[in-house]
Amino acid sequence: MQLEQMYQEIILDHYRTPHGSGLREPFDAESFQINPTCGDEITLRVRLDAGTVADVSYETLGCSISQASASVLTDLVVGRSVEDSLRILAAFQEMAQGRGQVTPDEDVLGDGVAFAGVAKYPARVKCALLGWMAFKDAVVRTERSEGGASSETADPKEATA
Amino acid sequence: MQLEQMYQEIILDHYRTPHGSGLREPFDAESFQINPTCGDEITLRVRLDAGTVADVSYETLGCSISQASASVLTDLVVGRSVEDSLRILAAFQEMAQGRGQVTPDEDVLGDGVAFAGVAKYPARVKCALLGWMAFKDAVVRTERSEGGASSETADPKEATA
Amino acid sequence: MTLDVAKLRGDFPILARTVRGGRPLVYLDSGATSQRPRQVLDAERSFLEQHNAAVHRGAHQLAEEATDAYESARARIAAFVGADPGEVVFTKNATEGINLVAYAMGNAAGFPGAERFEIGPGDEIVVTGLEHHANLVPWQELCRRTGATLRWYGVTDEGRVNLGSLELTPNTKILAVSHQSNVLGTILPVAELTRRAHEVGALVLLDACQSVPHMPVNLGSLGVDFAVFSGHKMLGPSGVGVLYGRAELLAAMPPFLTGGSMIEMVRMEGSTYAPPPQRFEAGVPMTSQAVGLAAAVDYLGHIGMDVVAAHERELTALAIDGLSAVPGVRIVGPTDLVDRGGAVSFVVDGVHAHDVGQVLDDRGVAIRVGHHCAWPLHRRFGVAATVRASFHVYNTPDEVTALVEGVQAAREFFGV
Amino acid sequence: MTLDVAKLRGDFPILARTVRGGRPLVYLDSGATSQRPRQVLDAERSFLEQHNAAVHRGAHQLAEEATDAYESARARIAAFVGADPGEVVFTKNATEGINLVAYAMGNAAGFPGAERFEIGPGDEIVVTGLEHHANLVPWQELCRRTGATLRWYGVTDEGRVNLGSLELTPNTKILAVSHQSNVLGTILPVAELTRRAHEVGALVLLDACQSVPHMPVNLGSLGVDFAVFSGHKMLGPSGVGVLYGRAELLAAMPPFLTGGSMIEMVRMEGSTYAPPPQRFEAGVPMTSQAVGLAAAVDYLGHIGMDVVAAHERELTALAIDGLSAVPGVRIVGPTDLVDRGGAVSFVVDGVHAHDVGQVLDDRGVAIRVGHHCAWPLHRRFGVAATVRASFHVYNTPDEVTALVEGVQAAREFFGV
Ligand SMILES: Cc1ncc(COP(=O)(O)O)c(C=O)c1O
Ligand SMILES: Cc1ncc(COP(=O)(O)O)c(C=O)c1O
Repeated sequence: MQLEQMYQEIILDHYRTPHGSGLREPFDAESFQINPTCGDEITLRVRLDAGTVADVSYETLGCSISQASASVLTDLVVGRSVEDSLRILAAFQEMAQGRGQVTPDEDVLGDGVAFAGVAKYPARVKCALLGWMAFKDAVVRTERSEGGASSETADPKEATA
Repeated sequence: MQLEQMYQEIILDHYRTPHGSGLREPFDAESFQINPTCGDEITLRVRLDAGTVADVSYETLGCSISQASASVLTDLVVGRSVEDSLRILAAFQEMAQGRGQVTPDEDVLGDGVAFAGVAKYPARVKCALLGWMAFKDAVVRTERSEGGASSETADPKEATA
Repeated sequence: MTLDVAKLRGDFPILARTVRGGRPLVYLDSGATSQRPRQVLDAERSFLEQHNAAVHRGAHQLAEEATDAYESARARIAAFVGADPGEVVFTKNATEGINLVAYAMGNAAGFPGAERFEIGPGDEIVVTGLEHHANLVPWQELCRRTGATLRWYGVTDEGRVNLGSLELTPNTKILAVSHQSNVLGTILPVAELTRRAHEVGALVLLDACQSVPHMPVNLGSLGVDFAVFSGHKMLGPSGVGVLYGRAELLAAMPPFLTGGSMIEMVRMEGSTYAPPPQRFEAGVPMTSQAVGLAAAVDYLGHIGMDVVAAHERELTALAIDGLSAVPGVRIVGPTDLVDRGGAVSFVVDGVHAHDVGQVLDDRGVAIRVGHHCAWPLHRRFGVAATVRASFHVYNTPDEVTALVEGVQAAREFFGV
Repeated sequence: MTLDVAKLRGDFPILARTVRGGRPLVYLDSGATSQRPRQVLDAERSFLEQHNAAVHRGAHQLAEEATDAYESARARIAAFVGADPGEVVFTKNATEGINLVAYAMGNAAGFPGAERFEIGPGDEIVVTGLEHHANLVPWQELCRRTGATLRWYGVTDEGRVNLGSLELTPNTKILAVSHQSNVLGTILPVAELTRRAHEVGALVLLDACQSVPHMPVNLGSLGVDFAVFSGHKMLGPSGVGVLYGRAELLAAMPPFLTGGSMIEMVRMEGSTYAPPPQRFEAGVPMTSQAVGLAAAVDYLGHIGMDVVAAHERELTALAIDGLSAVPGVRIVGPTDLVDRGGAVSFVVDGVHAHDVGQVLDDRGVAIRVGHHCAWPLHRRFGVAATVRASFHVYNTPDEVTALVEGVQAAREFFGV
């Protein structure tokens, strides 16, 4: 069985007891993302506070990988500066899209390193990234609203990036 | 050389000295036909007289096969009843589309039997038939005008039948 | 004829391979695409090594041979579905075939003799709630472009078309329906639907993607006006599909793709078009693929489509029985075999379809997860994704057992 | 690198065959379709025997492998023409690619962000008088549907585009031109035409069917907005072609064919679409054909396109010289080698093209006769049909000699 490579205990734990799940108020921006292949969905909210990610809350309809990934995301970015959180996101994305060739840095990615196994299954990479893309989109939206624009519905075209 | 199978002396003779060529008045119907693959053209006129093909006149822009075929057509149908001429046409068409499997009847087809060799070259069958299709179309048109309709421009859709 | 599946599997090189570290491949994804027997691969290759040339365009021997091979392919494929050769248009896939009809209707305004294809505000296009996106989105787009209205038959809880959910009207221009659902396996009541459509003067387009590969289909006697299917789902090549259209309709229908080989006369100022099927085959066609598809219908015809259907029926019964016996498994679609073909889709309580699929894949069992390009149907059943097993003539009862065991294993792995 | 043509011919099984009672095949019809080397046939076959599955749709190992093969093909083909993978859309042939752009423009009205593609009365589409029907008829039809006006650059007596014959205007929405004429061999001044088009804000579509297979082409640095070419003309499979579009344009362009795999979200009430290139690839694609085409560009890349071009240049020079020396032969198109590729079309005084072709065919020499899908161009030169010889990397000087001798024989046979 190679299954355990993908479904590491850490992932299954996050899947069974997701951290930070549920939609909370207040929030600065919300993003809705969808995986067009399987119909999986996430709605994710971000609240910033003086350049820091103060809260991430979300509701998912999806597989174990996408749920666990959202949970790990919450752990990794809440309390960090926006800048840091985007750096973590970049590292996570690099690993997830790295086809198993990228050795993840546990200092940066924490429990996220457990997703290294997923990177070997290209069809599941989108699952692992769904929440992260929602987070990225929501952060961009907070910036836009700061710049005066109102928070709109997500452009789901970016969901599959 | 298998060339002589296709270009029998009879064909080359008709090609060099076509019978009945040129457009003449009076006529009952005219048909314009075109071969969409090579752009070859024929304009052919028919004059009937009491159920008999009184004259066939034509102008062609085309290869030796299509020119010789129009010439042979003239010899075969002028002076025949319309019914006979259509029977000859059917026999010619059967031979031409017969892939060399149909033995032509010289009593019916006269010089037309020389086109049996063409039947082995599917790409040239349309050349051999171009004039005949124009004749068929023109005869149909004379019937239409008898029925009261005016002689219109040919529907070239039937040219490639 | 009894089917010697073990022997027949020898014709399919890919079935001998292993996956995921040495596990034998159990390929249960033929509803997405089927595998090709050696006979199909060889036919295409020998065409390319001996006769390849541009068809309908050359006067040399190769061009003659290539044209003959292409037209002979058309004739054999036509005979396979009870059509005349002139009623068979080669497309790249079934999707193009449906788009062809939709765009041709959009092009009908002002095309001489094409009045019956014209469509505009007040007109209706009717589909069903179980269509593949290929038989839904082109009609949505045609409506958007022309102002026509899209309506649809609903789907019952057991996965049948709800014939009472809609009345066709004299405004209905075309009814576009699946012959067999690619998700539920349901076979639709085509005769009744066609009767209704013709009664109000509407055309009928049949999406035969999941029927022609799996059962005997005679399009002529079904009486539909158009039908589409894809080569790759019936042991044939990818890159080739068929649009069937009744001769009289094709003759009146405006072209869709335009360019070389479909013209009658071209001037800078305007062009006229060849008779069908050429009118609908612009450009150099998928020649070797048509040859391959003809080899596929020869192969299927040699087995007998009734034999294929009976074999798949047996596998479907086994799958339904086996899966139903697993706690927490819910089959989406009919659980009896009445008017039902061999796609079996299901959900497993507490385990997402993707996760079930992963466990199966790990065991060498290739199935499909997701909405299978029938997203509205999945919404209708309140699920985002299902697991789908689908069969072809090369599948075995043991492979169905491997599927059922894999689903059990998935439940165990995720502790439900 | 010098080209060992004799050795290379060994890669092409069909070149070893004989025609018309034992004569060696002299294949001079590559402008219509080229032949495939073993490497291309093998690539496709091994894909089908090992990795075949529906791409972008499955979660099992075969589906992963098939998707990888398909996307790797896209990347290699993109690199071959100086494009990014996301700028390469697979179509069934070049004809579909041109139709895709024409229909997408027709679909732009009301599609958010697609304003620059909208077209209607008062707008102009510009082509040239030497286009293949594939790059003429779709624009005629677009004009018919939208009320836009088609205009065209004239052609000079020596077969060049007459740049003084037309001024583009701010109403010009798109300029669609050949890179190289499939009849005359003329290479068009793409840089100058593109400059003019962009100056007035028009898009440029390049029909690269006859350039990409025969010379180094970098679409990125040419600066055109769209380009099309076909696999079958470049040693690759039939049934696959490429539409290149600048990333920013594809991202804004409405879809053409709709159905599975090109969607983002589908509801019965309406759908949204995926980003490019998927947005333009509806349905199960020509997977193995894309893999075959990638093998073809690998093969050509290994030889080097500059070597291919130099070789064809040599053959073209020989053909022009040899044919010019035959009394009564008139070459239609440039008779020097400046901005000229290797299609050589000609007429023989007193012998119709079909008859010349027949004599050549009888001697094993396969060329094409007719208007070569460029009927208006033939009218421009006052001829109904020409004889066309066209070359690829596998042709030899001896084959050119066979052509010239065959033309002489035709004159003798018909006594002119
Ligand atoms: C210049 C040119 N454009 C377009 C085409 C059309 O290509 P295809 O028939 O492969 O779509 C051809 C070849 O037939 C061509 O030579
Ligand atoms: C019912 C049905 N319709 C249409 C299609 C589309 O076929 P293709 O993708 O080959 O065009 C499919 C398969 O994907 C199908 O199952």
